[in-house]
Amino acid sequence: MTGATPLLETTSLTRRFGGVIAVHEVDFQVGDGELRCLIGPNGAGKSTFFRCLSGQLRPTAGRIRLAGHDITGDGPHAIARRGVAIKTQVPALFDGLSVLENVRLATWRCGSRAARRRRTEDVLATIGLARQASRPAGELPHGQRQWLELGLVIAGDPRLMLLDEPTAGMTRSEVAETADLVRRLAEGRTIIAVEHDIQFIRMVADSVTVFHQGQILTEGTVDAVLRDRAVRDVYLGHGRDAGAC
Amino acid sequence: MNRLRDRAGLLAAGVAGAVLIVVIPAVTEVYVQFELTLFLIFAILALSLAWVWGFGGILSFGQSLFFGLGGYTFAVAVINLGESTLPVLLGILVPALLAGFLGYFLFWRRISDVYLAVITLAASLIFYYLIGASAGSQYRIGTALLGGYNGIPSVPPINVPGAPAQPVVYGDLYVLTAIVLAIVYGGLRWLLATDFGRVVVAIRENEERAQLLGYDVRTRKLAIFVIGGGIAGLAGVLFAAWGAYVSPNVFSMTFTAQIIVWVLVGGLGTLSGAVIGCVLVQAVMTWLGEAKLADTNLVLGAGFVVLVLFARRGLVPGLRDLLARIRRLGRGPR
Amino acid sequence: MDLALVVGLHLMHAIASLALVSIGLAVIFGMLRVINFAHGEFLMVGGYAFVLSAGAGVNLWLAMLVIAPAAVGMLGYLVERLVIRRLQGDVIATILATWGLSLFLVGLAATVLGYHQQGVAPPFGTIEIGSYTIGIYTFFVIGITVVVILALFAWLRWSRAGLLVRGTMQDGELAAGLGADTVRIRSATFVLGSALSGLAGAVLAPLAGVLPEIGATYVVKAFITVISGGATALTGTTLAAALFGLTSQAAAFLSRPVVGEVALLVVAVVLLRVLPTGITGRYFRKAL
Amino acid sequence: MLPCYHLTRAACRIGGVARPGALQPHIDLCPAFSTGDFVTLLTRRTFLEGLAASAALPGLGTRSAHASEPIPVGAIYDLSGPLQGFGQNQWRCAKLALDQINESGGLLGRPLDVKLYDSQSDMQFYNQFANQLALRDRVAVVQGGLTSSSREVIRPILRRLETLYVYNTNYEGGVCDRNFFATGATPGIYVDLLLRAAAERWGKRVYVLAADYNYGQISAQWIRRGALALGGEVVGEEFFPLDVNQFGATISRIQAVEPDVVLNVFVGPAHEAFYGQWASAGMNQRIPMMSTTFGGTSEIVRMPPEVVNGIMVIGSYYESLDYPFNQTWLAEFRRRNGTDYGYLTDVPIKDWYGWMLWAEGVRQAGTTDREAVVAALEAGISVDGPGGPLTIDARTHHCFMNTHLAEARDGEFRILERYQNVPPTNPADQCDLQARPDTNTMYTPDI
Repeated sequence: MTGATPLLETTSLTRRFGGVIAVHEVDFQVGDGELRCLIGPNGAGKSTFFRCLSGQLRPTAGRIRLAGHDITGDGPHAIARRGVAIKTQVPALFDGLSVLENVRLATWRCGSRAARRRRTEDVLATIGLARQASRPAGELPHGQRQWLELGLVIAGDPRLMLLDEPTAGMTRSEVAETADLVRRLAEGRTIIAVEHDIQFIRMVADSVTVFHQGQILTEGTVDAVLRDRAVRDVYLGHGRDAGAC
Repeated sequence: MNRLRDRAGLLAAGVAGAVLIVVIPAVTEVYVQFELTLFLIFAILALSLAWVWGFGGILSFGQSLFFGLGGYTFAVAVINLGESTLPVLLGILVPALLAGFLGYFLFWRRISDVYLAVITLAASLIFYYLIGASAGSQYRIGTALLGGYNGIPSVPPINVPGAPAQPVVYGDLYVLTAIVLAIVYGGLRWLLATDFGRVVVAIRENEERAQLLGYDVRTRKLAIFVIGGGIAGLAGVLFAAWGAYVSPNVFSMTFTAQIIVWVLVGGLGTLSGAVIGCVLVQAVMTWLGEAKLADTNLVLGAGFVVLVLFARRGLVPGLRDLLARIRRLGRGPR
Repeated sequence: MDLALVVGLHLMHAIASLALVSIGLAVIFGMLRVINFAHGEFLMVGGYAFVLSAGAGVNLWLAMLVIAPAAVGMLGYLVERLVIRRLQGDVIATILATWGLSLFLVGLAATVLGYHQQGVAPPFGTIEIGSYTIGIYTFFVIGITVVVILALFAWLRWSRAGLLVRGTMQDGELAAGLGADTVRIRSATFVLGSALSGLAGAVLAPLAGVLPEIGATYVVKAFITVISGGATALTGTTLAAALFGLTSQAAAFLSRPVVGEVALLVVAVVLLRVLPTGITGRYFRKAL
Repeated sequence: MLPCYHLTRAACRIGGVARPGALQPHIDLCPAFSTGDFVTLLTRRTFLEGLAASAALPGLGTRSAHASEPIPVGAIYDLSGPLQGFGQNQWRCAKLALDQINESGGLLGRPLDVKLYDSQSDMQFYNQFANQLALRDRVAVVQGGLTSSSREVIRPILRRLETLYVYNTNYEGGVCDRNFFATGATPGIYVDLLLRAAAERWGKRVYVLAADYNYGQISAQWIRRGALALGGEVVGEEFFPLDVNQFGATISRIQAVEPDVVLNVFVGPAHEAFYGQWASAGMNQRIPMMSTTFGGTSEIVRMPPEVVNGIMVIGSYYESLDYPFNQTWLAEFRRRNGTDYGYLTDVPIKDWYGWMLWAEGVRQAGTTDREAVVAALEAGISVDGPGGPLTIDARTHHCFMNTHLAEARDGEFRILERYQNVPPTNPADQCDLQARPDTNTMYTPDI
């Protein structure tokens, strides 16, 4: 976990929306090859944190470094070109285009036409959508939409993958399949995933970071974090509040 | 299925092109060709908006700006130079440059939809007022008087390159315009089939995702806008040459709205729709001007409202839906 | 000194006129996100309703403050019912439909109402400010604009209906889920916007005259004003009207009228470049 | 000798069956190639048919006609769109002339067959329809157009296609073209007469409000010159774009300057807002107002008398003229058109004159052939009409006409003075089509 230079490092990263501080001076590091899960109750700032990392939001203050390069304030395309890919919470796809065209658009870094075609086929096979290749993405059922987006994320062979709730809305068996897929993808790559599903986290994560009220509450291995009293308070406390209404 | 439709579309476009370029000049009288020339010039202009708006997602109320600027640039240059080759090129280049400047101004600040529409509209109207206020002999560029709202009359025609004594007028201008339209249409189709074009379509489908895949949306939009500006400018050149005349009216709200109407009537998101919509609307307007059945505005306005109610997405998509439905009916219920 | 006062009054009048012609569009665009290209023609119909009923012997104020808004409100009801509602919020289809409507209304006015309606002279007399005279009607225009804006503001802020309208505009589905009849609310909002356009058309008719094409004079500026105002229609439009009215009149006064027109447009372009979501996209977000 | 197109050598080699693109647009002389040949080229049906028929197709205006075959004539008016306020009455007046000609047996024993087009207030339609009239309908004459831009669209086309053009609107003046006749008045004379009337009544310090438009700009130059000549001065001058309708600041400035008289040259519906604002500020009781354009679109019946009473105007025609001809003419006009047409002033009425002048030219020439008709018209033809006689000036192809000073009063124009047979403006004899028949230009008066 403590490599020479971390692949991704944020220092005092802050993002405000008017008077609300969604992300508050977060210092965060992730090492090369690591698979990290972010957890935390709704509104803890995980998605905002992600959107800052991907360049969709401009941080109010603080710095983001990727493999030593300062990428703070870069546009999303520039960050993507540095090898950061994000799977958004609600799948963002090219709905009017076919599954094949969707994936092919994501393979632009793969060089020649032939290489791109090969890569496209590989990805379709990996996400198990080869038979749906000519269907418009807009017509896919929910679970397959999630996989297709994962396919877009891996197609460019990124160094760092940001997965925002990859199992949201999935059935039990789909979650297991997805976890399997993510584990396979993780080989040789760095992944940060926002997830609620403990099952999934246990299956894939090396370590876990807990967000609370825009800040990092704690970090550690899956088991250590899940035993942490503060973490349980945060989660259970919220659960009780929710039930009270 | 998709590919089949594409191929059928391409075939239809090819046939249409051949009819326009070869058949029509052989079977029609010159005044018909003269009128058709205008429709085709407007069709080129409509294509520029169909491209910028339908594929680039840029709601430009400023296509008239590039069109008018193309016309004015050509008129001023050809009056000064006497030979049309360079003026034609300038008539494309100057609007494209302005589009580049305006695009840089707009897309690097992520201004979108209605705000972009207002900025481009305002830019067009600025030209309308400024050129409108240029009546008087002190407003001249070289030997060309700008002429205020009266415009620039007696603009020399386009000539065979290098031969100012051989003008391209009437039937020849028709053929030239038809070829230009075919090239612009074919060129845009080709562009859409390239990698660049795929990204353009991707941006229209989901701008955020395109960015997250590493595509710089701003430069793409800029390229789209510049190409659209150049095409509109070219249409403006042909317009000035066709009528030997250009006036600030081309910068007006009415004219710019007309371009939008052509595209919407034909169907946003298609290229053929822009051509069909434009020719149809212009032909109906001309016909009303000859027939004088009723107030043109009344008939045209009612027509648009009815069209929207029955084919909300325009004629070409509406027809496609209709065909698909008939085909499904033919196959019988399942 | 007198000149400064008089010029100041004219500036206020210009701002008020701009706000008044924009307010109906602001309600319709701001609340419903419908770009109504027939807005200028709604003003025109308001002017005709006023002039025709006043010509028929109806009391001037009844014609201006009741009949004209009611007539255009009714027109708005029909338009919403027959066209806008069927388009289900399809912005692009609405552009074409309202543009068609605009042409249709111009054509209708030209053929049915004709070009030769006698106008109405501005009522009231004049007052003297030093060696200058100024029409009392100028004050009336300023006054009625202020009243309309304040009333609208109060209605949105404090009434139950206003709350419903705001809720529907924020999140139609949510409001519907909470039991609001959003279809009726949208319809009512459209009618309100139309009626305000009718009122504006009538108030300005004694100064501007009525002709079938008079709408074209208003629609561009109203459009630019409302959109530059940004997301919160009422405050935004008022601020934008103040800014644009002030710059264009000041520029016209210091230089020549064409400079005033161009100044308005340049300010709009620069404004939207600096604040890409309009004035209230950035500031005054909590306003209405 | 008329300008014409001629073929290049390459085209001549294949026996005259060339594509029109091979034609030279130079306005120079080419005796070897006749008008008919050019027209043949333009109207050929197909390339092959052209081969066979090129010699057989008749040329424009030279068509030999049977005795009773109608004479096609062309009219372009803005019957819809923003300019229809002018266009509809222009057409009513033109129609009256055409009907009267046909009802009295037509011309040369042939009826007139009018091809009417609605240009919809849109310049591009002038272009389309002018070409259609010349190429398809092969009319003997085209009349119509309103704005200067419409005229400058039509004029070169009809000159090139050798079809006579008569333009019947007041305009800024200066067109000098043998193929073109203008029955409208130009501002130079109007301005001088108005300024003189103002000097007699109120004084010589003039404040000018004009449309920021060619007509307005040139009128303002005439006003400056006229005021100087009278020993007066222009104490203020403002130009308004065509859709400005806020005049508050201007009115204050006028109040500050206190001119003896305000002279306006407004154009279009937006500018009409001025009168209401002027009256609202009580100015119509304080400073006299004159206009060269007021009245053209029935303002006198559309605007309340308390707003427009007292505005002084000048023009060749008002309904209230007491010529006997006018009484019968107006009765006839109303019999055919009803009374819901507004109020006629000199803009629409000239379209009646225009057709009558041309008809008289045809009668004198005994043919509709363009050359002969032009020659006949240049002989100084005069027709009497509701506004008094109108006579062609051979040198400028513009007209002498009676001109009247009038004042708006309770929905009518009260005639104050009459000036007989006022000549067209032609400063320093810029235009002399007798001495220089090949001139084809539009002069800007050197003021």
